[in-house]
Parts: sequence; structure tokens; C-alpha cells
Amino acid sequence: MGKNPAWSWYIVWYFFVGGMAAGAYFLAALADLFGRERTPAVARIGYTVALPLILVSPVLLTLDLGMPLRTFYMFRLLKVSSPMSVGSWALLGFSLFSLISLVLVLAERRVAPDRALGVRQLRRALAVPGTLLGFFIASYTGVLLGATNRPVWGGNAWIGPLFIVSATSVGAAAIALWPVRPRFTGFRRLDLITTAFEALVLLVFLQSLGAAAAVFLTGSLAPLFWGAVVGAGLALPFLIQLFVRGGRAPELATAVLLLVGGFALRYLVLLSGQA
Amino acid sequence: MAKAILVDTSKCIACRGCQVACKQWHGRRAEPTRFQGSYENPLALSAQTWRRVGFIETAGGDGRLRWRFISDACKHCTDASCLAVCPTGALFRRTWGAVDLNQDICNGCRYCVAACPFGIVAFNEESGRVNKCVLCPDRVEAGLEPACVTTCPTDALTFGDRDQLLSQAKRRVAELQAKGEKGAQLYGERELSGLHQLFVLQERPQVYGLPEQPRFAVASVFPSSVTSVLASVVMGVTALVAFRGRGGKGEE
Amino acid sequence: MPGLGTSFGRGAMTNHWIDVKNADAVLIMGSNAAENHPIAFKWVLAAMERGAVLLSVDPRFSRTSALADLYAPLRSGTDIAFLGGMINHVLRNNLFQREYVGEYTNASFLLDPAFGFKDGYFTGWDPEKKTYDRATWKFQVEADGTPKQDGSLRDPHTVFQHLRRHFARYTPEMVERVCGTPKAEFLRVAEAFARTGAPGKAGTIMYAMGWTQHSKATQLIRTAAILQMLLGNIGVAGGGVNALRGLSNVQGSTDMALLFHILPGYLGMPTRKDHPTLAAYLEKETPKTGYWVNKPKFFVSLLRAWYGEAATKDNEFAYQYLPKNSANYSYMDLFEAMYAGKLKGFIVTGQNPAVSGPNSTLERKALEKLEWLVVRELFETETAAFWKGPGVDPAKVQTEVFLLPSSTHLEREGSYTNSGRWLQWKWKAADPPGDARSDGWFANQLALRLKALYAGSRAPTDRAFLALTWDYGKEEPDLEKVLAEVNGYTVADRKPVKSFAFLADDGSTACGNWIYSGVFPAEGQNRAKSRKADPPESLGINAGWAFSWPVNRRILYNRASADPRGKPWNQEKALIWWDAEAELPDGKKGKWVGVDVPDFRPDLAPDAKGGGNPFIMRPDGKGGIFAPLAEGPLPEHYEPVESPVKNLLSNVQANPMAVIYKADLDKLGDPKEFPIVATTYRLTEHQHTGSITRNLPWLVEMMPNLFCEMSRELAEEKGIRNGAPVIVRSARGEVRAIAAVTGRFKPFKLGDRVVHEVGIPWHWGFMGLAKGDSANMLTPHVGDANTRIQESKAFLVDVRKA
Amino acid sequence: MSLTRRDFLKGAGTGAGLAAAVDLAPAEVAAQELKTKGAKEVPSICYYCAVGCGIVASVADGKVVAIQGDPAHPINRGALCSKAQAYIQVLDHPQRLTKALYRAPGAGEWQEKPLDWAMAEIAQRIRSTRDATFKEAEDGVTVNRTEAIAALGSAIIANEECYLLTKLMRGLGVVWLEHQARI
Repeated sequence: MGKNPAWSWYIVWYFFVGGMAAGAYFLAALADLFGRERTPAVARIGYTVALPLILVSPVLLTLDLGMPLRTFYMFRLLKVSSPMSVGSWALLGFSLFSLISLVLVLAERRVAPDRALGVRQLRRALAVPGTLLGFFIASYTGVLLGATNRPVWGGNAWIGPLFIVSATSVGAAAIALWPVRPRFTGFRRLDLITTAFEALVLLVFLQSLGAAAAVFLTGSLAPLFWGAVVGAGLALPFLIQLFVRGGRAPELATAVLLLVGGFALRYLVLLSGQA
Repeated sequence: MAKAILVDTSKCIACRGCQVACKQWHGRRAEPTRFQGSYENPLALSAQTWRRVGFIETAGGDGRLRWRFISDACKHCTDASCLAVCPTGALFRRTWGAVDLNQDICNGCRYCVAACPFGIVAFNEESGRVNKCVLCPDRVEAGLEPACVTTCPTDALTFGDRDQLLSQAKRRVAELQAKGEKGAQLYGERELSGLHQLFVLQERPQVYGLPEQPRFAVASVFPSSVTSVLASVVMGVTALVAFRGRGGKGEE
Repeated sequence: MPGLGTSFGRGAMTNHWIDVKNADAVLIMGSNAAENHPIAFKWVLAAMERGAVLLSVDPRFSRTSALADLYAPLRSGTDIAFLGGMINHVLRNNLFQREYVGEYTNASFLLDPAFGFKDGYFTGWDPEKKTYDRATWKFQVEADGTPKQDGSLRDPHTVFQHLRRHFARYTPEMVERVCGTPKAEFLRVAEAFARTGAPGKAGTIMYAMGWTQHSKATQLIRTAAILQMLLGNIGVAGGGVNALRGLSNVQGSTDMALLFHILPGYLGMPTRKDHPTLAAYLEKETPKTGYWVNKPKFFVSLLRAWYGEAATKDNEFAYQYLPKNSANYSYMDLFEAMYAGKLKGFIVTGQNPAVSGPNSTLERKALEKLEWLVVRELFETETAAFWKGPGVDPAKVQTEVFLLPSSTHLEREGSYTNSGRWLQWKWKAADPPGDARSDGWFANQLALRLKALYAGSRAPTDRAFLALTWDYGKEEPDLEKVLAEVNGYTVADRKPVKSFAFLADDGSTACGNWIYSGVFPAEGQNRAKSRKADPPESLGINAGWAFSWPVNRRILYNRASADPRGKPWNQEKALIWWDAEAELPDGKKGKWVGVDVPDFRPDLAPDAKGGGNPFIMRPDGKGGIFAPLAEGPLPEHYEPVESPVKNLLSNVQANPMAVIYKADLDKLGDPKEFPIVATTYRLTEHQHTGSITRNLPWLVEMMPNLFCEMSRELAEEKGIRNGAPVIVRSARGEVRAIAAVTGRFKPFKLGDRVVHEVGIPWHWGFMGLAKGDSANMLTPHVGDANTRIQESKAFLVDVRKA
Repeated sequence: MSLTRRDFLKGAGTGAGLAAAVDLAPAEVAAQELKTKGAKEVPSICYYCAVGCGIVASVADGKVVAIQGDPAHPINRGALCSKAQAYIQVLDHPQRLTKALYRAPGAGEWQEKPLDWAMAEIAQRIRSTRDATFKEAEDGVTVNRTEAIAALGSAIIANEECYLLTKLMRGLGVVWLEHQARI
């Protein structure tokens, strides 16, 4: 058993913010690529949300390391065996893609209409690797936790998937919270499927933990788990989306609940391995 | 030639010369401690304590009281989790087997801390970097033994070519078993593809706080990646369904 | 160490550290070598690798026991019963080495027919005076004064038959009921060790303060000596009764006579009563036979060394300059006298009695009665700071205290004599900081300053001091010059003598300590600096490494390693043997040769008169199975002065000759109030009073607090949890400690009674980095009958939750 | 970067590919120089128990930088226990005494004093106590002693120092002379 790495709030926030950025980005990119003609707003808002969030991430990570220059040691080498090493490079790449994507969103509006299509096509082309990177950013932290020898995390293969699904819902929530925005009816379906799927992955995750799952289910963390992750993050959004139709208020409520659940999930997962 | 330390717990008298020799040679400080009912102190390895002696009171199979001692430190695994996960290259392998640590490059990410299956690597609050036993490369490369080995009065610690130590350890295990020490066994020959700190134990590894099957932390990277890719695909399809499906017109 | 001295002739470890590897059985009892002499264990394990069996007998399961093949517990203070049981086992089963016992010991001597032993007393006990008349403790003698013998050992008056009868009472059942050692475990140990009784086999006994700190300690060590003689284990490689001494130079400081009753080289300190003149001294102190017949040479040479030209034939070689004793001035008497206000000044160098002294409450109180106190130390010790100790109001303490900073052993040179009698020179590594100085500097400066103060005095009281020779330099003394004086020299030319064989009693030679003679055999040749080691696979004699007193002999009484005909009992571990063909310098043939220096006259043939008497320092040259001491000529078990049980072996409860001090703070505990046996001990991680080690962070980290070890059963009875604070209380005081509840202490089942024992290390005190109560606040001022060493290994306490 | 990801999977998948790293900077650094290199090695004997282990003090610029077992010593062959290993902490210990201290009667504190002053005072105390209590004879026998001064110690100083103390104390007529050997 490894010692407690004492990864605390900065890392919780990074996991949350990074996941949100990644989710917002790949939703935006998928909308950009496959959405119907009238989905550019999703892409626009998603790209817009993703960039600042992903730029906050290295700040959080640097704060955790304590000394700014040390962050650069991450880029001394690329080590494929180390999720953190690959993740650091991926974060760098993802930030770059986020930036370009957003620039191209802005450019599309500024350039002459005959060149706008070209810009859009370039953006869509970049969206393909960007999406893959987004998925990577959303999940590598889970893979990283699995590649330790801490309780709960060590050897577990389901934290990555859990984080990806959760990234989708918090990413969607971030987009949904954008103030000046049209209503995305597709998000209802998105929320319903992701929360249902997240519940499934969560179940598989807990199952894989065996007795160690008690830390979530019955330990001192249980209220937070049941209340915030299951209740606020999964059950309520699902029920709201299932039974309440239309209206900005339920949409906002759903988004906030998803963010609360997504944050709590990361907090609990990080805490459980360091309890 | 791979080098290793052989810890023969059956010869250890728990004088803790090794524990202090390490502190002296590496300039490690004392930690505040309190007697808590056992001679053992400090209670765990840390950034200031790279080697320590465990005191274990146990009743053997015959019900007779035994007091087992184990001088414990970094195992310098072949499949070294700390080394595998270190993102900066601060942890590195010496050609003769030691997993060494370059303080100038460590950035204090603590991934190795969480990854070590033995709880060896420790974060040093003061330097903001990690520390662990580095197997005295300064001494070894100057032809000396590690400080802990040199000071051991009873040859409970020996240093040498790993192959030779393995056969030495096996002979010793056979000897102990012949003497009636049924629990005598070798630890570290195959664990994590081979440790560079081998142990002759007189009881099951668990008794000494050693994991029966230490896990190479990054062994989970592949399965985790597969499940993550699958989840990514599911989420991609979900988005497509959401964005392209009926009523998915995007803007109202 | 009179236990060894009376049995063998010299009070020192018979063998040496490396030699332990030559043993076939190692009995560690009254010692915890793994913890207190960790490096010695290198050689214990080396013996085990060569097939030796390690036996550990101890009240608690220690780090030594952890490595042992066999462990047997015994209640503190019952070692004589245990060893007596072993002697009985050896005699009953005829496991002794017959020829060795018959030829090399006084087993065959016939005792005075009036001598006997009855219900705890030897003949001659005077219940009024509470002392022995030793008139019957003697041998029957032939016309020429030599003892009568019966080589068949069958005569009922032989020492052997007395021994057999005496120890017949020490049956395994008795051992179990007295010691609490289960019979089966006792027998396993006895059988394993008795195997070394076969000729050619060797067994060693390693002991330390676990044996010496009892009210019958000297007899305890005698019991071991007798056992070893029966098994033929003295004088052989891998044998011996080996006192593991606890301080770097405690052998040397004893040899140098920092003790009230001796002068350097174990020459008795003159007493007013017995030695009014030099002639009387030499007459009384010099035996008629044995090597000690040379004592006048050593004594006169000492006087010559100390008083130089002032020591002449006409003035008894300045004999009257020496002080004479009129009382027992031993350690506890010293503190009793101090407590009674009889002492005014006290000079303490490198010792911390406020922690190490028994009944330390009394000893600390005693310091308050001094006018002045000088302490030389590395750190501020409890002794130096007694006036601000717990419960002391400094304003009420009128003692002036001078605390002088000392240099460390690395900051000075000089020789240490280790437990194996090796004098090893150490070189100076660095300068001491600030005003820190060595003890040599202190003695030198003090002497020079006092000489200056007394200069010109014509008072007869000052004559002796003014005559004392003192010429070692101004500041740090020239220690090699000192060593040369210790070695001895011919007065005429100041040339070093080659050995004590060249000393004379006519004033022509001077010698500061005859047993060290030979360490400086020629100008500029300091053998303490010799550094040529034997290869590791050798017997380990290492004659080329350092200098071993006497005359570089490594294994004492090594004549006994060969049979009466001069052939080694064990060829593989031969030390010396008689070579009839070897040529002597004078052309004659036949001498003792071998790997060690013979502890014997080199040309005395085995068949010559005395040629089979290996114990040359004893008057008759035989090992003393029968050897009178204060409480008898044979060992007998008595209970400790504080004991929870009645003595089962006789109606005499405790050693009738034990010394029990009686000041108001000298209280003894009632077993009803204090039913638990307690013992004190040391740990690997600290040294003695901890005056140094409790200041060193790395050691404090490992052993931070005072603790009290106890069995799970006792803890349960008292509601004590492991790691929780407890109060340990004796009639003298109480200490606060942390409970170490462990399976390593077990209650003793004595018949139908259960007796508990607890253990408490004595390293702590109120100063330093790691502070704690001193275990010696619990121990009594009760002394061994012969040495007056305190009984701190077996006393009574009670324990409760704090 | 998808290529990286494939590599990553492959690398982890082969299980052994742990050293597989794209190095941007060489990782293995030369081992540090021995801290005892060039230091003067002074042989000594351990201060603690009477086993008499050989130790070697490595001295650089007049300062002891390491204390190790003497590998040539036949008893310990380079080994040392924890106490001996920790001895180096004595040498420049912040609490170590470096000045003579004097505590006046009834005082609650030490005063720092010059060493010379302290020695002069001690010599005076010895002289006055000795002179006041010296007994030349008892029952007609010369006894030449003072029973008012006692000296204690020590078993941790060199033979030569012990000898000087014995000689000095006996020379002064001190009969209360004891040390650790009797406790």
C-alpha cells in the first residue's frame, strides 16, 4: 500500500474543472461535427466554456506543486507508462486545440461569408483529434488513480469511465448554464442517457470495489455520496428531465444539480483513496 | 550485474544500527515520537526515515512466543511502480539495479507516493519533494556497501550480486526449515519481477507487513484505458443521439 | 569481580569477544547481550553458524531470547537455584569432565571434618554477631601444609562429595518451584549445556549486571564458575565465564583501581587495622604459593612510581604516605555517609549517580548536604543539576557546584581496556569546542595547581602530596608518558621493563600498574597501538592486535585447554600444548607453545611439580570449586532481600551476610503491599543514565519514553492498556511510565502461587532531550555481601493505572 | 496525439514497456561524491560498551564528518550499533557544555565562568577541605587521609586518565574513591 499522496482541494478542483472543460469541448466538437445545421450555438458555447476552464487547470496543478517552475519538469520527458506524464502532454495539446477551436469560432463570424465555410471546415477537422483529446483529458485522471496502490483506487479500471460519463454531464451543464443562449432540446435526452449510464457505471465501480465500497455506502462519506452524488447528481436531474418539460428553471436546476454531483463525485473518489 | 541487499530476518537482533547509520550517512533528521507500547519507532518509513526495524511479537505455529525483527526499506523493484509513474524522470534506474532519485528534477507531484506498493516513497514537506532509500549509490559506486549493510553486526544485511544473494538466501531458507522453522521463506525473488532487496522471512510476509502479492501500479493502465475508450464511445454515441435525434434541432 | 577472582584467581572475563565463536554452547544469563553488547552478537551468531546452540535464560523474553534456540524464563533473583539445578543435573548424570575436575580443581581436596552445611547456614554462623566464624572452612592438610586429596573423589570429605550433597537439593522440581521455570524447559537448557562436559567441547557463559546486581551476586557468579569447571569449560577456546562489561573502559578503570579497596593492579588498599607497616602489609597480603608470591615486587614498584626518590628502603618506600582505610568506603556507603552529612566535597567525573545510583531519591538528597561539588560532563546531567531537580527548592540548597565541560573520547587520546582485557589505543580526531577539556587535563591541572598551592609547605600532612611524582606536561598530559610509567621502568636508567617479570622489590624498579606491564616494553613502543589482525577464519586470538593483560595472554588459564599431559583437549581449537622437543634459550628442551601466550610458566613440564596446576594466581593452582566468601565457601540460594515468596531451600530467607543500609530513606517493602517482582535493565538505544544518549535525537526518536514491561495477565488484572501511563511504586518512591504490555513477560507459576514480574529500563532522568523518571527511584540500598553492589535486579513494587 | 494514445495503450499493454519513455533529458545522474572522500581517517575505539569496537572518524577541515565502524577491526569488522552510529550528534550538539558553569549556594541559575577561575576555585576548595579534615594518624597508626572528600568516576575515560585520577586522589589522601564498576 502506498502512502497517502495528500492530493487535496487543488486536485479536486482540477479534476472537476478539467472534466468540465473536456466534456464541454467534446460535446461542442461532436455538435460541430455531427449536429444538424442549427446546432452551432452548442459548439460555440462549448468551445467558449472549455478554453478558460482548461486554462485554469495548470494553475491549479501548479498551486498544488507549490513552485511554479516545477510544473515545467513535467515536460522533461514523455513517459508512456505514466498516466501523469502522458496526461500532462495531453493537457498541453488539449489546451492548444481549445484555443484554436475558439479562435476559429470567433473567426467564423469576422471573416467574409465566402471564407466562413472554410474556417468552419478547418474547425471541424481539428475537432476530430480535439474530441479524442477531450475524452483523454476526461478519463486519464481516473486511469491515473487506478495506477496507484491506494485503497479504492489501486487497480480499479472503472474510475476512468466514471469520470468520462461525469465529464459529459458536467460539460453539458456548463453549456446549459451559459446565460445568453437558446434552448437545446437535445440536452434532455443527453442528460437522461448520461445520468442513467453514469448510474450504471457507478454500480459497476462499486461492485468492483467489493468490501471497500463501504467507504461510500456506509462510512462517514456515505451522506455525501447518497445525497450529492446519487441524489443531486443522478436521481434528481434524471427525474426532473423525465417529468418536467420545458422552462428555464428546471433546466438551470438540472445543470446546477449535475455540477454538484460531478464535483461531489470527484471529491469523494479523491478522498476515499486518501482516507 | 544486478546488486541487491539480502535481509535475513533470522539474524537480526534489532540493534537498529542500520536505521541510524542511514540517518547519519544521509543526514536525515529525527522525528518526534512517543513510546506506544512497542519498541518500534518511528512507526513508519518517511522522508526522514529511509530504513527502520520492525518489531513483531507473534506466536509461531507451535504456540511458542516469537519476537521477529525486520529491517525494512525500499525494495528497488524491477517493476518499480514509483519509477513507472514518475512524470519527470526524477526517479531513475541505476544500471546495477537501484531505483535512485534525482532531487533536482522531482517536482513533488506525489504520484510515486501513491503508487508504491510498499508505502516507501514519502513526501518531504520541507523540500516539497519526495524521499526514499536510494541504496547509497555514492558508496556503492565507490566500491563500498550501503551504510546500513556496513554497520550490521550480524550479517542480517548483506549486499552483493543479486544472483549470489538469491542462492545464499535459498540455502538459508533450507537451513532454517531443517531447524524446524517451518515458516521460513524467501521474499522478493519473483515479486514485481524481482526485488533488489530480498528477504529471508520466518513467517508469512503479512506478519512482517509485507504484501503477499505486491501490485505493479501501472498494470491497471491497460484495462483502465480499455474501459475508458468504451465509455468514450458510449458518450460519443449518446451525444450523436442527442444532437441528431428527433427534437434535437438544437435551437428553438 | 570476586566471584571469578576467588574461583580462578583473576576477576576478569576469562576469554574475549571473538572467542565466543569457538563455543559449542552459549548460555546467556544475567545478560542481554543482543541489546547491550550488540556487536558481541556477531560472534554469538558466528558460533551458531558453526553449530553452536544458544540458550537464553532471562525473566523476560529479550532481543537475545528472540535469537536463541532455547529460552527459559526465571524469576529475578533465583539464578543460583537455576544454576544449582544445572550443577545437580551434571553431577547426578555424570556429565562432568572427570579428568579436568579431578586434576584442575580442588574437587579432590579433603575438607575439615567439622565443615558442614545445615538449613541455610554453613558451619560457623554466629547468630548473635550475625557473621561467620570461618574456622572450619578449610582443607585438611598434609604435614607439608599442602591439602590432603582423594583422587577418586569418593571420600565424603572431598569438596566433590560436599558439592554433590549440597546441590542434590536443587532438583528440577525445586527449580520449577523456586524459579518458576517449567521443569521441561529447565531440563532442555540443562541438557543442552551439559553436553559441553565432553572433553573437547566448549561452552561459554555470558553474564552482565543481571548477575552482579543481587544481594548474593558474588556467589551467583561462583555458581557459574563451578558449573564451568565441572564441564571443563575454563581455559579453553570457546569456554569461560565471561563478564560482559558495560562501559568502554570499565575493565581499565577497575584495573586502575578507581575503587576504595584496591590500588592499581589489584593490590589491596592498606588498612589501618591490618597493615600498619609495609612489612605487615606484605606479610598479610602475600600468599605463600602461587604467582602472587611476587606481590612485594609489584607493590614496592608502585610506591617507587608514585613517590620516586622519596621512596627509599629506609622509609618503607614511602608506604606511610599512602592513605589507609579504616572502613568500607564503597559506593553506597559513600552516599550514606554523604546523606549523613559526613562529606564536604565531591568530585564526579563522567558519572551520573543521580540517575544510576540505587535509591536515587536518597542519593540526590545526599548531594544537598555537600559544601561543594565538581562535575565534569559533556551535557548538564541530573547530578550537576540536582539542585533544580523535581521537588527541590534551589534556594534551600547551599551546595556550590562547579560544572566543567568535558571533551569527548574522540577529542582526546588514550587507551581503553575492553571486556576481553584488550588495551586499545585511540587517536584524537578533533579538537574539543570552547573550554571542553579531557579528564587527563583535569587531573593534571588539578595536581599542578594543588602542588603550587602546597609548595613550600613544611607541614607533615603535606609531605606525602608534595612527594607525589607528577611530571606529565603542562596542559593536556602526555598520556604515553603516563602509560610508560604504568608499564614500569628500571629506576636507574628509566628504561621500560619488558614485563612484570622484571620488577623487583628492592626499589630498583618502578611500575604504576604491574598487570599492564609489557604494554610499553621499549622506548616508543606502545603495544596498545598494535593493529595486526588475524584472518577471520582463524581461532580469533589476534595476538597482534592491541595488548591484552597479562603479558598479551588472550585466554586466561589456557594451561587448562590441554590435558594433564599437555595435549589439547580439542586439537582444532588448541591454544597451547607442551612441546617436549622445543628448545629453550638456555639450551634445555621442552616448553609450552601454541597460538596464545601460555598463562603458565613456559618451561614447567606437565609432569613436573605444579605442572598440572593451571590457575596460577590461586595459591594451590587449582580451580576453586570450594572457595570461601563472606556468606560461605559454596553458593546457596537465598531469596532477594525484597521477595514475595519464602525461601524453599532453607529457612534462611535472604543472604544472611547481605548489606542492608538503614537511613530514614532506606525503606524495604512489605510483600503484601508490594507483591510484584521488579527488575531494571538497559536498552540498545540508550547508554546507562542516558546523560549522552537521551540528548541525541536519533536515539531519542527510537526510545523516547520510560516504559514498564509487564505481562498481559498482570495488565488485565490491573486494568492497564498497552501504551497507557502507569505508576510503578516501591517502598522508596514511585515513577511514571508507559505500559508495555507484552507476551514477553509471563507470570511465574511457583507451585500453586502465581508471581508477577515487571521490568523497567533505568536510562531516564529529569534532564536532557528525553526526560522521564529514573527507575532507580525504586531500587533499594541493599548490597551484595562481598562487593556491596546494589540489588537492583530483584526488588518489590506495585503497579497501577496512572 | 492519438498516436501517443496508441503507443500508450500498447506500451502499457505489453506490460514490460515501463522504461519505454521518450527521453527529453538524460535521467541517470552521476552518483554524488563520497562525503568522506579526502577526509583524514582517525581510528578510535567506541565510547559505549566494553566490546571495544573500532571506529573510524572521518575528519575534514578539523570537523568529524562521519563516524563508521573500522572495517579492519577484528571484533566489529566495520559494524556498529545504533548508539555508536548516533555518536556524531554529540560533537556539535547545541546543548553540549563548552564553558565552565558555576552555581553559587542557594542560586537558581548557573553562571558562566572562565575555566581558569573554576580550576583555581576547585583547587582552593580541595585544599581547604583537605586541610581542615586531614587525619595523619589513627590509633597510633599513620593513616594520612581525609574522609571529607570523595571522588567518583570514571569508567569511560582512558586508562592513563584513570591512573592519573587514582594517583592524584590517593596522593591527596582521598579514601572515598569509587566509580561505575561497583554499581
